[in-house]
This record gives sequence, structure tokens and C-alpha cells, in this order.
Amino acid sequence: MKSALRKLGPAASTVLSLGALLVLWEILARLAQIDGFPPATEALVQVPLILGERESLASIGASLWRMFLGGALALCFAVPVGLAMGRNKRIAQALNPVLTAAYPIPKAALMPIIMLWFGVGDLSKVLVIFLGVSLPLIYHSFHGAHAVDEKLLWSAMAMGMKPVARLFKVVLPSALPDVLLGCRVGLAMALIVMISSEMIARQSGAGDLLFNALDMALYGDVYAMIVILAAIGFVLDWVFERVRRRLVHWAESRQDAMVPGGGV
Amino acid sequence: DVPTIRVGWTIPAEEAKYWMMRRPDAFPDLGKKYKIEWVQFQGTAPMVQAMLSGALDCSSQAPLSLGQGAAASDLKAYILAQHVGEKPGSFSVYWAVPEDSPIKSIADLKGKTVGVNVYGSGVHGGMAMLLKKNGIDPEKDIKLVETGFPGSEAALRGGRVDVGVFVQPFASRAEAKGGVRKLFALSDLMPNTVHVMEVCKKDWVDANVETAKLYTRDMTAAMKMALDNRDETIKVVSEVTRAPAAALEPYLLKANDFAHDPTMKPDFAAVQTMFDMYTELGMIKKPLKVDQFRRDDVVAPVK
Amino acid sequence: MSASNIFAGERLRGTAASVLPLAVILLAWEAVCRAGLVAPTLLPAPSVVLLRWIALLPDPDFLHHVAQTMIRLLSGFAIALAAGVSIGLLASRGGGGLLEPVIRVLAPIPKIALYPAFVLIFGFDHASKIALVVADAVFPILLATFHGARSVEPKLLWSAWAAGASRRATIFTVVLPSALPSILTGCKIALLISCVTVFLAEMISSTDGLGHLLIRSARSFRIVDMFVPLVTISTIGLLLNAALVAVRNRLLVGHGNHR
Amino acid sequence: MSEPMIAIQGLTKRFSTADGRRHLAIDDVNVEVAEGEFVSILGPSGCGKSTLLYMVGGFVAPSSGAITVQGRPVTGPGPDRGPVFQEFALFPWKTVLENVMYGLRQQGVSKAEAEARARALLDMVHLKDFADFYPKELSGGMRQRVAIARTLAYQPQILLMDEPFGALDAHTRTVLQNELLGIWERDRKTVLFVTHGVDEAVFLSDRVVVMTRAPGRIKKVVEIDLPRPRVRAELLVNRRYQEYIVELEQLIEDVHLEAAGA
Amino acid sequence: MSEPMIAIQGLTKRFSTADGRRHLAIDDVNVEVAEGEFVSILGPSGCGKSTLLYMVGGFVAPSSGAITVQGRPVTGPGPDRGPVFQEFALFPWKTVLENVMYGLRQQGVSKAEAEARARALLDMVHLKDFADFYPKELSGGMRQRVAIARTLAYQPQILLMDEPFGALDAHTRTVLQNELLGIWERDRKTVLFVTHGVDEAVFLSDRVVVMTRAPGRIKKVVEIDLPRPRVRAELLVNRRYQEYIVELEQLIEDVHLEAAGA
Ligand SMILES: Nc1ncnc2c1ncn2[C@@H]1O[C@H](COP(=O)(O)OP(=O)(O)OP(=O)(O)O)[C@@H](O)[C@H]1O
Ligand SMILES: Nc1ncnc2c1ncn2[C@@H]1O[C@H](COP(=O)(O)OP(=O)(O)OP(=O)(O)O)[C@@H](O)[C@H]1O
Ligand SMILES: [Mg+2]
Ligand SMILES: [Mg+2]
Repeated sequence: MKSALRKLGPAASTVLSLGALLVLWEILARLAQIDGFPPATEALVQVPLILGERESLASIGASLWRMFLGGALALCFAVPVGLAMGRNKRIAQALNPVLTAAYPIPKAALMPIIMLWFGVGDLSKVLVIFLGVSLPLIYHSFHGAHAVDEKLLWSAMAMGMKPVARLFKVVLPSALPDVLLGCRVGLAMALIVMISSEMIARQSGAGDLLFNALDMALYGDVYAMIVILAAIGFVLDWVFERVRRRLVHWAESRQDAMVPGGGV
Repeated sequence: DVPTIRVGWTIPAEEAKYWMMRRPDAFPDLGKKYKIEWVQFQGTAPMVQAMLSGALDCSSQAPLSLGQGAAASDLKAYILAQHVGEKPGSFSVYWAVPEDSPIKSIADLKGKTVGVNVYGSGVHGGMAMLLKKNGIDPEKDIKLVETGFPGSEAALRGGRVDVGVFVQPFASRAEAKGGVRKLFALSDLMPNTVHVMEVCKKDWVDANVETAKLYTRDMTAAMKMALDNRDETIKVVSEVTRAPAAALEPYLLKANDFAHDPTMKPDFAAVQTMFDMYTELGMIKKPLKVDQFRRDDVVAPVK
Repeated sequence: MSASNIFAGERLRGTAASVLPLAVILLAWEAVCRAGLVAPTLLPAPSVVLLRWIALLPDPDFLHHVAQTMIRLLSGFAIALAAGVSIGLLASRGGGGLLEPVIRVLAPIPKIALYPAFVLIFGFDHASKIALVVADAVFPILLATFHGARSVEPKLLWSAWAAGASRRATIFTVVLPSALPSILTGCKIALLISCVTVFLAEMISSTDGLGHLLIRSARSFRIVDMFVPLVTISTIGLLLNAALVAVRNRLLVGHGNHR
Repeated sequence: MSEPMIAIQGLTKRFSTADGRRHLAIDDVNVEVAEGEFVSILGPSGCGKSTLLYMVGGFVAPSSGAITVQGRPVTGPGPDRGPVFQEFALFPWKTVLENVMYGLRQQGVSKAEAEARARALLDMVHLKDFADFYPKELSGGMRQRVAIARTLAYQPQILLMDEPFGALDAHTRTVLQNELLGIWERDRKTVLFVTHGVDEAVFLSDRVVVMTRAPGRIKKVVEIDLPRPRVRAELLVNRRYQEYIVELEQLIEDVHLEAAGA
Repeated sequence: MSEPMIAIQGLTKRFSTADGRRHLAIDDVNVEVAEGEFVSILGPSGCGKSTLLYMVGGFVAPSSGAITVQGRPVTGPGPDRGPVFQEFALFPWKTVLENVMYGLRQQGVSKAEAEARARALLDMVHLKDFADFYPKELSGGMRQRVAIARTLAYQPQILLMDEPFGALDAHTRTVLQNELLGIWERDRKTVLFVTHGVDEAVFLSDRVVVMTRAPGRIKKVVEIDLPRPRVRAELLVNRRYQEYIVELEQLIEDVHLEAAGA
């Protein structure tokens, strides 16, 4: 069975497991008979309808743009902060409590105050996305930087490299596998936060489409939006995984291992 | 260049605003003498805060959220118009039970699970008042759960609540399906209720009286168009809410919809009655006079 | 100066370093409010919030709300931890090809949208909120476990297999310990996300808990009371995180630089 | 002759490198190791000695060729073959003692007994005072000794040792060589031993396999016909011993020259 | 005598271990190394040789005592002191060539020049065909040679080498010993060289420092008074050379016996 699967190749097993997921959804929904949980078929028929509309496409595009902005900002901010925290005890001690105190606060609850400073428009949503994505980025970078082999740093120091340069030329590459894990979690978070940031104050966006459908109890549309978001997430993650492989192939373990699953 | 009004809106019962949003060309002044930046919100309370923080100039409000904003946070604002309300004969928010439920009257509610849209909302206040009048303590005698309007029908049919709360379009949908029985309605408490009003900040209106007038006038014009062109209105609402036309057809702007006044004239008396009720229930912390929200030259219908 | 003195001094400076920035932020906030830069109806001064918070702390009603939130938070997190670690391990070993696409599809969907379904399936009580917390918190743990388990140094596994350890035994004696630092980082993120999610769920639909408390205060614009639940959830986050750090320090004595 | 303990036939290993090229590491190697035999492998750095051990250990799959152990083809690792890796590969989250106990515990030995045996082995490698240290707190040579103790602890039939004494000072190395010989003689183990020390190879082995520069092939197999038990002091004045050393050194010299000439 | 290049006075190092105990690794070490001097350190495994180098390198702070380099106290690492670590510590995300070029690029050498110099060094350590390999694709000995090349590349004044030839076969080791001596003589470098090979120490050094078992103290410093340039073939028949080796072997023997007796 296992070897048969391996022969199928990654594409086939992807199709297989996603197909199984859809079938499971369909069966569960039909068994449960709940308004708020329509069967897969009911949701899927709505997908082309939503994507066929110019306006909804523009909405989704606007959301993705905000997500991109927030994500990019987070990348520029959170990774250096996380790395610095990982290498410098003082910085970690200083920032850790602030972060742990700030992150559990739901940004949705703060929307009125965020709006006060940043208005109702894109800026506050980009900010919220930025905050959501920085969380995994900071902590995974922190972890990666913390675990850097000291002797690598020592080698760099002995070559006369300055602390900031070390952060980017030794700590960052060495922590890259962890940073990229943070990015992967952050990617999922970005989509989630992108949607929830549009729950309270809504301007055209994917979240607006979704929450309006929820408000109108149009569950077919709700789940169609979920399918669309899942598809976007899947594609982004897939692309990301390609990039990741390129960046950290040096960290991948020895090939041709004889034992199946053995540290591949 | 022309002034811009930042307007907050919600779904589902602001047909005049939807017209202005989707058919702006139908209004001679809109886009020329003034512009509108539309921001959609979930619920009225966040819009009070948005107005307080200066992020919004105008928004849709319910009497309760406006009253609470004024009493607790000193929100100063004017009521410009009324979107929907209840009048004798119009639709009234109601609570329903399954057809075969042993609950026959409010008195039977003791110990039952009752759904409400949102804890502490105006609808919740009205229900509390009604229960009180029928000898049920709304705090202790029932188990209250927040179902929201959209989820109410499913919660009721799924047995998660014994009594569910209904507004349009969910009410007509549930009625079409059958199997539910109306138990009591807000109209049992008072004949005239105001649900959604158009409210603008006082300092903004004072500084932009002419724009405010234009806005009110266009809104009234929009309401008239909405009432005169029901088929087009259904399209407009469908575009905004994405609800299929078939779901709107059975009720929208019909007798079983909320009351729409073509002039959008606010029912200040009803608002005052509601303020008083909320004050009695402790939902508004101090007595309010509706006159503080009144400025005659901007209120619909504007000459 | 004796060695123990040096250490005491070090620890003192460490504590100062960790308290200072938080204090600076609070002071700045206080100053902004005192200076009248922001309306007290929008942002109350921290001192005011703090006083109200302290006044509320012994209130049994308030504590009830806190307890409700804690129950949901902790049980949700615990389930997410168990599920995340086991699915992550499974995916990293044999089931990768089949599980990975499913994880990829499920991870980015906004779980909030599933909440109505959760409510109808699990009811209005704890279960639906716990389910939402699990749905949101499981993925950071799962992905961290997956990643940690995949980057185990192969020679460690080889050593274990050569020593006669069974596949199952190596999962517990090599893969898990080796992935532990990564898993704990995932836990940290998941914990903070759990705090947010439980609060959000209570904000959306609930009749108790801190999120509900906030919504209730927000609807009647009692702005100080609105900040009390926020301060509380933030404190809960801090305390739980401190507990996690303590666990981490215990578990990771031997690991590389993790002191 | 009875069936060999380890039989390697036509073994070849190619790696594909990150830049996409194929790199031939081992080319057509054939060796047989009899039960209880002590075979050393000598060869230039990078000639494929470690790779060869990995394949016998069942950790890495050959590109072509076959390896059988006790007549059965190798399909994966097993407790019959105990590796000591060049990079030690200690479990960083376990203390020295726990590292050494690991294999025993995996094989169901009771905790008390495992601990006793582990402590005895730690004593043998001069680390009894460091039982509670973590690997990161040890020096290089100390780590190497823990790795040796960890493998010896669970008493595999075959030892696959990759420069196990490389990081040790001469004295400690001598002590451990003697200990290893003692264990080997007592338990009739089969040993495949990679080393760079020609004297070490001659002192310990029944046969020495000399490999060519990469891609690794077998240059020559030298039978070491010296009496056992071997005592270093005696060997040092043994003419045969000296001759073997000279012969092997010459072979290695040749291996290097060949490559340079080619 | 002129100011010493490296002066170590009363150097002591204690570690606190994970279980909370304090572990004395180095105890009151005093050494002076003159400019251009080649000093080797011999000592039992775990006696603190690496730790000593770390402290001279400025990577680890002493618990007490002082180290000065060219008269200035050591406060941190600097490009004047180039370490070759026992564990190599190559940058895994860089190819072999990039690793060797790294230090040069850090010091502002142009890319073309850095590459030329790196390639020359790779040729010297017999790795010119492996320039584009990543560290994980190399054998242990190959990694060690990359590490040596990487440090030699940026031409530090002082070399701190921790068993740099430990993983190499005899031939390669000899070649690199000669190369190192060549560089040392040409550039008048100061070298602190940890090794387990007594012959290696005698062959290379001006002085050999012998350390005791842990906690590491200095047992004796042996001056190696052999003519330079040294040619191995000549030394092998040099009586003084043989005597030094015997003396040092005896010292190490003593060090071990002392501890056992204590
Ligand atoms: N993952 C890999 N990818 C590509 N080439 C590899 C890989 N692993 C090893 N090699 C190559 O295989 C050859 C043999 O390596 P191996 O480690 O077996 O050498 P060795 O004989 O043990 O050397 P040393 O004495 O230096 O340890 C080397 O040329 C090395 O570059
Ligand atoms: N981080 C640490 N914590 C505790 N003890 C340590 C630490 N690092 C080193 N030690 C101890 O210091 C002593 C000296 O270690 P060091 O690595 O300097 O030895 P060495 O002389 O280089 O040995 P080898 O020849 O085996 O490499 C050892 O006993 C070791 O256990
Ligand atoms: Mg090797
Ligand atoms: Mg050392």
C-alpha cells in the first residue's frame, strides 16, 4: 500500500487526499443536516459564480494586496527583531514581555482604537495583518537564532565580522530553516487575519464577502469563500515550498537513506 | 473640490443607502456637490466608536446604541432620517417556537433556553421588558443564548434553543419552510418602534450644514425610488447583500417587511419611548431627551 | 564581591530589562491620556484601568468570567497540543504525502467562518468555543512538529535504529526530543493564538467569559470596563507563557544552546 | 570455508550533488569478512570509507552491488551491526549515562542492569566522573569515547567503527585499543574498522584493506599474520610488524602517487 | 626579550554544568608565546586544550587570569587570530569555495582576487575538484581541510589550530604539515597548535607544552631544539628528534599515571 502510494507520486497523492477530504465533507454534511454546514457540492457550485463576478474578484484582489503589504512589512520587521532577540539576551528580556502581553489581545476588539490612529481604511487592516504575521515570524526566528551553532559565529567573529553583519550573514542563513517555518505558519496566519480584520469594519475585500454571506445566512457562499481561500492558501503554500527548498537545500539531510521516512 | 462624507452602513435594512451606493448616477448632487466614502460595519456599536474616534461622520444607528453612546461617551449627534421601524401592520421582530412545542405563551418560558440576536441589544431589551411584564425574570428564569439572527432558525430547528428570534429575510425563509409558530413579537410591547436611523455627528453637521441637507435630501429621494421601483430595489439589495432575488422577493418592501416611510421622517416620539424603556431596564445609564438629537433644518424631509 | 552576589546582580538587571520596556509603554500611554491627547471615552489611562481591574479582581462574578475563559482556553490548547504533535509526527513519517495537502488546505482557512457550524454541532456552551480554539491553535503546533521531526539529524536516527530501537520507539526517544525545541516554539505561538481565539469566540457569541464582558461593556460604551478584560487576557497570556518557559527550561537542559 | 559474516559484491555508490552532478564515491568494491575477523580499512581522505560503512550498516542504499550479512541481504539497520560514527552522533538531550544506556534500554534490559553496565563501560573509557554531563559539555575526545561506549554497551555482533580513536591522545588510544581487542577476543566479534593510523591497523587487524583515492576501489588487501594475543611492547620489536607497516605506508604512498600521476 | 605575542597569566576556567555543579576545566595556566613562535599543546583528552584556545581566541571569557595579545588584553575575537576548530564549523549554506572566500570578502578583498586565492588554497589542500560542493556532501577529512583553508585564506597573524590534521590520512597529513611549515616560515606567523601526535608536535614546534589531566595545568614545557628548515626524512634519523619523542611520550605517560595514582 505504502509503496504503491509512493509510486503514485506527489501529484497523485495530493489529488487523492484532497478528493478524500471533499468526499468526507460531503458525507458529514449530508449526515449532519445542519444549515450552517452545507455539503461540498452546494458550496462548490457557488465558486464559479463568485469568481465570475468582476466585483468579487476585485475584492479578493484588494484583500490579497493588503495581505501582501502586511506580510512584507512583517518580514522586514519581525525577522530582524526575532533574530536579535535570539542572539541577545537583553533584547529578548526586553521585548518578550511586551510581545507576550500584546499578542493575546484580540485586534478586533481594538479596532475602534486602531481606527482612531489609522482610520477605517486599508492602513488599519494592513497593520492588523502585520501584527498577526509577525507573531510566528518573531518566535521562529528567535528560536532559530537561539540555536545557531556558536562556533559558526565564532568563525565569523574571527574574520572580523561586526555584530549587525553577523546577524544577517551568519545568524539569518543559519536560522533560515526556522525563519522559513515561521513564514509558513505566517502565511496561514496572514490569510486568517486578512479575513478576520474585515469582520468589524468592512471595506471591499474577501472577508467582507464572507462575513456578509454569514450575516445573510448564505452558507453556500460562506463555504464557497472558504474553498476559494483554501485554494489560495494551497497555491501560495505550494509556491512557498518551492522557494523554501531552493533556499535551504543545504540543510536537507543526506540523501539515499535506506530507511523509509528516515530523516528525509 | 467637493466635501466627502464618511458614512458607515450595515446590512440588511438600509435600502436608501444601498441605492445611493449602487445607483449613484440617479442622484444629481451625489458625486458632484459632495462625495461619500462608504464603510461597512458589523453592528451599530462599533460605528458609535468610529464616530467618536473621528473615523466616521455619519452612520446607521439604533436608538439603543445612539442612547448608550450619548449617555456613556457623550456622543453628540443628530438624527437625520429613519430607515426602518415598526408600525401597526408592519413586520415586527418576533420570537417563535417549533410547531409542536409545548410552549404556548410567554409564561411557559420559565426554565427554557431563549435565543436572542445579541446580548444587550435593543431587541434583547424589548424582549426583557416583555418578559418582565409577563412575570418572567429575564435574568434568572430563562437561559439566554446568543444565536444571532442568521443562525436563529438553525438553532431552533436543531433543538439548540427552545425559542428563536426572527427578522427578515430569515423570517420569511423560515415561514416558507414551515414548522415554526410565532410566540410573541416586539409589537406586543409597543406599536411603534424605530430600528435603524441615519445619525451624523453634531460637530460635523454644524460645520457642514449644506452638505448634510444634500445628504438627507438625496437619501429621501433614494427611499422614494426604492419604494417606487421594487424590482430594481430587489436587484440593488441583492447586489449589496448577495442574497439571491428569490430570497428577497417574498417580503422586501411588502406588508411583511419593516415599515418604510417614504419621507424618512424620524419618529422622535417612538425614539423617546424607547430611550425611556432602556433607561428603566438599566441599559442606558441616565435619562435622555430625544430633542438633543434634533436639528430641524437637516432632518428628513428637508425642504 | 562573592559569586552569589554577582548572580543576584545579574538577575536583578535581567528583571529590570524585562520590566522596563513594558513600564515605559505604560507610562507613555498614561502621559498621552493625562495630556488630554486622546479622549478618555476612547482610551482610558492605564492607571484608571488598573484601579478598576484591581477593584474587580476579588469580585466572584468577574472571576466566574475569567474561569470560563480559562477553561475554554486551556482545554482547547491541550487538545490542540495533543492533536498537533501526533498529526505532525504522523505526517513527517509515513503519511506525509497524504496528510500534507490536507494540512496545506486547512491551515489557511479562517476558522472564524466555521464558528456558526461549530455552534450548531457543539452547542452554545464550552464545546463550540473549545473547538474554535483547537482549530486555530492546532496548525502552528502541527507545522512546528512536522518541521522539527523532519530535520532530525539522520545519524541520530541511525544510531537509534542500530541500537535496536523499533520505529515506534525512535519516534518517542529520538524524533520527539529532537523536535522538542521547535515544538515548544510552536506551542508558544499557539498559546497566544488560543488567547485571541477564545476571546473572539466569546465576543461573537457568548453569555459569559472575558470576550463577552468586553462586548457587553463596549455596547454600553463603558470604556474602562472594556479595557479590564483586555488587561486580563493579556495577563493570562503572560502567566501562561511564563509557565511554558519554565517547562521549556526543564525540558531542554541538554539541547545545544538552549539554556 | 564457511559462509562469510559480511559479503560485499560489486558495490558502487553514486551521489547526486546539489549542483546536479553525479559523483562516484565507491566503485565496484568486493570484500568478504569472516566471522570473528578484524578487518581494517585504510585509505585517503574522501575515498569512501565512511560511505562503505554506512552501506554495511544499512543506513544508505548502494547504487549497485550487493551486501549480505550472515547470508541475508542488508535492507536496513539492525542491532547486529553497531556503528561508531565519525561525528559521534550523541543524543544531545540525554546525559552521558543515558546515552550509553539507550541501546540496552531499547533491547528491554532493566533500568538497573542497564545503568550498571553503562557505568562499567564509562569506567572503561575513563569517563565515570562525567556520567551526568550533557554532550555539549564534553570535549571532542570525551564525546568520541561516549560514542564508543554507547555502541559497545548493547553488544552488537558486528562493530562498524569509523576512526573511533581519531580524537584521542596516544595514551588513551592505546588503552582503548587494548580494551577493544580484549572485547573482540572474548566475544568473538566481527569488526570493520576505519582508521588513518597504519600502526593501529596492523596492531589490531587480521586483514587490512587499502583503498584508492576517490572513486574508492580496493587497492590491495594485506593479511596481517602476527600472533595473538598481541602485546604492543612485543610487537614494537617484531620485524614482521615493522615490515607490515612499511608495506602499508608504501601502498598508501602509491595510492597518492597514482592519482597524482593520472 | 621583546614583548611576547601572546601572554597568558594565571588563567583559570570554570564551567557551570547543567546539573548546577561547577566544573574546573583549566587551573592557573601561565604561558608566553613569542612572535613567530610555533608552540604545540599536548595533553590528555578533556584536559582543556580547546578551552585554552577559545580563550586566546577571545570566544570564551576566562574565570580568572589574564590573556594579552601583542600587549593588549583580549576582549573578543579579531582577525589577527584565526581559529581552526576541532569541529570544523563550516558554513553549511555556502559551498566549499564560498566558505574559503568568506573571510577574504569580509576584509574587503575583491571577489575575483578572493576567488583566485581561495582556489589556490583549495588546490593546496587537494580539494580543487570539490569547490562547488556543500559541506554536507564532504567526508570528515575533506571538511577539516576546508576549515584549514578557510582560516589560512585571510592570513591571520596568529593561528589557533585545534587538532587540525586529526581526521586526515598519513600522507595528506604530511603534505599539509609541510605546507603549514612553509607558510609559517614565509609569513612569520605565530602558531598555537593542539595535537595528539607527539611526532607531529616535535616535527613542527619550537616548544611543546604538555598539560596534565583535568583540571588542566601545565606539566612541562619542552623546548625543541632542532634545526630548521626541517625535513622529515632527515629528522627520522636524527637522534635528538627520537629523544624528544621519547621524552614527550614519557611525560604523557606520567601525566596519566599521576592521575591514576591520585
Ligand atoms: N551527500 C553526498 N553528496 C555528494 N557527495 C557525497 C555525499 N556524501 C559523501 N559524498 C562524497 O563521497 C566521497 C566519500 O565520502 P566518505 O565520507 O565516505 O569519505 P571517507 O573515506 O570517509 O573520508 P574521510 O577519511 O575524510 O572521512 C567523498 O568524495 C564525498 O565528497
Ligand atoms: N560548556 C561546558 N560546560 C561544562 N563543562 C565543559 C564545557 N565545555 C567544556 N567543558 C569541560 O572542560 C574540560 C575541557 O574541555 P576541552 O574541550 O577544552 O578539552 P580538550 O583538551 O580540548 O579535549 P579533547 O582532546 O578531547 O578535545 C572537559 O572536562 C569538559 O568536560
Ligand atoms: Mg569518513
Ligand atoms: Mg578539544
